Amino acid sequence: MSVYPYFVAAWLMLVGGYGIVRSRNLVHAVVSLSVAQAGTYVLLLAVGYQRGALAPVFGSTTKPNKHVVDPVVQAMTLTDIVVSATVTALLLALAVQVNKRQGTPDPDELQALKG
Amino acid sequence: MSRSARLVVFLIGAGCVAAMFAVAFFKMPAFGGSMHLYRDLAVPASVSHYTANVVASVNFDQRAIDTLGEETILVASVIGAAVLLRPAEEEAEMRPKAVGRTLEATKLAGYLLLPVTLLIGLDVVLHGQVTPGGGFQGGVILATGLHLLYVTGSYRALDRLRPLELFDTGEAVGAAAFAGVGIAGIVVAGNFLANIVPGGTFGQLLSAGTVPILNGAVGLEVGCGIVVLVAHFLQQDIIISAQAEQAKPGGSSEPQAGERVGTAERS
Amino acid sequence: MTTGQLMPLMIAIPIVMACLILAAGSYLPRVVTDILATATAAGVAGMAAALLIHSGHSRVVTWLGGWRPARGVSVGIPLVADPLNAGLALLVAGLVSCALLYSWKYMESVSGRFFALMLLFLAGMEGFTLSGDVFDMFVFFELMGAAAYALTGMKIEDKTAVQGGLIFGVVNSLGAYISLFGVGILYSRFGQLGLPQLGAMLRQHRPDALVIVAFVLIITGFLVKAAMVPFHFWLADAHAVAPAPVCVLFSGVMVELGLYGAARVYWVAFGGTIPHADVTRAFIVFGALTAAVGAVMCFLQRHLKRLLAYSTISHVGLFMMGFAVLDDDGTAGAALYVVGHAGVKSALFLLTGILLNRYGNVDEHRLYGRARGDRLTACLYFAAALGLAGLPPFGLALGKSVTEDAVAVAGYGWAPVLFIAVSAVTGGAVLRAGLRVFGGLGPRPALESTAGAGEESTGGEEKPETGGLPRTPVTMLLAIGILLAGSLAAGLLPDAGQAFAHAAQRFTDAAGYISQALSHAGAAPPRPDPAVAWTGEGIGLDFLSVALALGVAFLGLYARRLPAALRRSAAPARPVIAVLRQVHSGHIGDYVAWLFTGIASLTALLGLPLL
Amino acid sequence: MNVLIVAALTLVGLAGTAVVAADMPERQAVTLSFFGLALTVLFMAFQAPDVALSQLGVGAAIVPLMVMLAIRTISQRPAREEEAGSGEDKASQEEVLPGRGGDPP
Repeated sequence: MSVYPYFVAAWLMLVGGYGIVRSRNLVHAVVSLSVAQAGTYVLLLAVGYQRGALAPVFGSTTKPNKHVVDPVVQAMTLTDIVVSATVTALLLALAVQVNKRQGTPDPDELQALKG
Repeated sequence: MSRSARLVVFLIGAGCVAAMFAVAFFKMPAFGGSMHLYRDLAVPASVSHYTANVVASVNFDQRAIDTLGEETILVASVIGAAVLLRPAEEEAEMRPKAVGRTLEATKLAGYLLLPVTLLIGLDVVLHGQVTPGGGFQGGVILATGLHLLYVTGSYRALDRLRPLELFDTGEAVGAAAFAGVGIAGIVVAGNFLANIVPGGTFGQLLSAGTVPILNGAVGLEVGCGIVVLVAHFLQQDIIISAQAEQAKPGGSSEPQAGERVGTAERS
Repeated sequence: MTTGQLMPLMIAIPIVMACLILAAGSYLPRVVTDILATATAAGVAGMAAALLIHSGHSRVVTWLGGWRPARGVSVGIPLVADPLNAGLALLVAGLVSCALLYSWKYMESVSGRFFALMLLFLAGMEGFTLSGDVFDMFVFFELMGAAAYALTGMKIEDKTAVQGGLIFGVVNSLGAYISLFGVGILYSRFGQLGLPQLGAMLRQHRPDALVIVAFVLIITGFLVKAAMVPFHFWLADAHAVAPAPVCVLFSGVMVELGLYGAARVYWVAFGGTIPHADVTRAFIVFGALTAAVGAVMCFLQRHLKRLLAYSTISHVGLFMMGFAVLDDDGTAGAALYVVGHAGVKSALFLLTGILLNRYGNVDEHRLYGRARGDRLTACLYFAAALGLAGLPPFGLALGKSVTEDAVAVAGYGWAPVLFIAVSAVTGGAVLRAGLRVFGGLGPRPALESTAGAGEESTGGEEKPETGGLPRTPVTMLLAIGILLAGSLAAGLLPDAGQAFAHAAQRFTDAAGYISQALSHAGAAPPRPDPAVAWTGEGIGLDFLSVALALGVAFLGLYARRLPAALRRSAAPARPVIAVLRQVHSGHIGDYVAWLFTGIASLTALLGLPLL
Repeated sequence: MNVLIVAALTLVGLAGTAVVAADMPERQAVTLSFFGLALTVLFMAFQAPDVALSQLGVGAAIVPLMVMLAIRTISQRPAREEEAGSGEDKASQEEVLPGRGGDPP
């Protein structure tokens, strides 16, 4: 149990890479890239977790204490999610334009950049 | 390379990388352990600045330049999408034809949900430093909420009630406000992105100094940015189509009947 | 207003100005946005120069938000400037200013947004250069990336531009996410993200598997950006299609930033724990491989921009070997080499942009003898081409001689041979293209009927970026002149060599970096700066490489007229060339497969001797 | 508490594999949205409410919407592109469709 979350994170990263290598559609390749990135979310949050600890938000019920989950990995994962959303949008825009210019979204049939 | 050769090369590489990961994972501290050095530093630092939500304190106070970089990535991507999805030289924007009819029930639900969603989004933005949520999450809720107009009405209704220039300016103002507060930190306290506003009382709406201000700037920026982003994807799908297709007598695709309103005709 | 406060301003001001241009762009006339953008870049260059002068005495450190470190740990993010990265920040701002100056009469349809993206690109590069925090470097790495993907794919009417931008985006982002994976692994044990803190903690640890794997994963993203061999495929596709001023930033400094990031992370964080010998051997091997593959592919190209892109890949291989010897001489030589190369290569890209604007394509065979008319462009081109081949007064020649000497002294006697061969082949390819386009020398190349017979990109159908200007505007020639003058200054200024030597000595002094960042202690007792100056032997080798380059150029022009016996001797090379061409296939799946194989081979080369 | 985490992790792993395996363009947006929801559940199990909320908003709503719009644009496009832009390789077919608009240069 102590390393299972890390292996799930590594599995997502490698499956995402496999998705890009095998994909027949550029949108599918971009979606697989975001799956690979989800591997980093799982790894970061797994590294910051503490058994029995609560969320790092204090209020009237929970007085400030140190028995909370690591907030810094959550901040890093938040930034990572924003990066994922925006870079995915940019790459989808490029994929749409590639399909418009070369008539096919399949990377195998793209002829433009050779040699 | 052929597909199979590519797969073989990948599997060899991925196999070794998987072995690498395994070796490293068994050397890492066990999952759920209690040794978190950065947390032991971040929690007291957050409490010292009267911020109840420690994640918001890390995001907007202790490591604020990460969030500045993150929001600038959002601005760069929205500008990039706007540049990449503009109508090409030989394309033009058609007036979208009213297609299909929305159910009365959906319309009613939409009109009821719209103000509620916008209110929730605003609440999530403003309470960023007290409860889970914050500028980014609230901005996303606001952006998706606005698109209820499209669900209930038609694209033309959405287009009329959502002037893109206003949202472009809103996004730019949000990003500039974030950097401006940072520069104000230098002017007032000599440190970029310093928490220069008095802390207020712990756990209340007015607490945590500049965190709510930065949350508001990010909320404005993300809300406008995602509306512009989705708008460009909607435009690309609904109203931009190739010029040559327009000249064809028959026409299978639906924007056929729309007359051209485009500005970027090929001279 | 201390210099410490300058650093965050160098990041924040371009962002604010980009937002201003974005918000008010449609109301302001075109000239005002041009001036605003160029003035901002020049302002940042001025700040970088002030920072460089001040960091000469002692490193400039600022902890953002006032979160000072206590007992060696902190919650804040440090921005640290020593002479090397302040110089790099100055080079970044200078190149952006020249690129913006060049692109005044540019791409009417997206003008305001083009300048906003260039300023955000500048902010990203400045942030990456100055940051002293691993996760912060990842964030600015992604900001550089996002702006670069959009700028690459900007000419959406050109089918190669959007495909090059997509490939560039997917491969670089995957590299960045693998870097973040490494940061996560390292964070699990040490709980800190700042380079000074990590360096202090890592010094007390023996290098076990976690440290090695984390190191390889973190620098993978930077090495993808630096186009090391198995990761380099995206670079030629992205460079060949980006607008000329954007290529200036890619080849001039963005690729070198990847190398700087890897070197900085190694020196400060991992330098005390992973032994220097293993790192040196690994990166000499990969550097030599990169230089060789880049040079061969450069000679095979007929698309001018791809030719220059492969020349950049081969020169990055040489820079990597300079940094890999991990001593002051190598670092000083490599830094000088980077600055000299940036000026010359940027000028060549801008000249190719002029050719594209006037004649509508960048295909060497199609342009045969067409540019015979304009003298000025021709002599600028040949000055830059000879500079690339290693003509002495240029900073590139001084950098090459110092670097090859440092690598040879470090025990790799064969290095000068490789340096001269690579300079000769890449310089020769550029000279061959120039002689064909400007001089019309050599037999007229046979033009195949269809543009690009599918086996290689020829650049025949590139879209001109401006409306076919009758006369080259003076701003374009001014930008090219400044770049060439910069490269010359790096070679001719009397104390330039010593300045680079001092910068290298402070860069490799990791203990000083850590102690000054964490506790603001005084600078460590300075070690003697290495001697970096023109040497007789260096100048001799430089002239040799220029002569060889001219030989290679004429070989390329008159290959068909060689006696049959000589041409048969080149027969064994044909299968290798065929394999190389096939491997550079422009397919996104291939590049990702090679990316994972590259990570595996880098770990094997680095980790196995340690087990 | 551990059972929930193990279950959520397994669900995320399977959902990620499903997204990669979904070749048909139509199914990609839905599987991606399901993967986003699985991640949201996992983040709640990891005691990370902020991250769960933003993953819900982005990973389950905005990105799948953009993927769906991109797929719709691509699936409609070849129908037009084939007729309009297929000049160079199917030159012989030109005469068969008289009166067709010229190719976009």
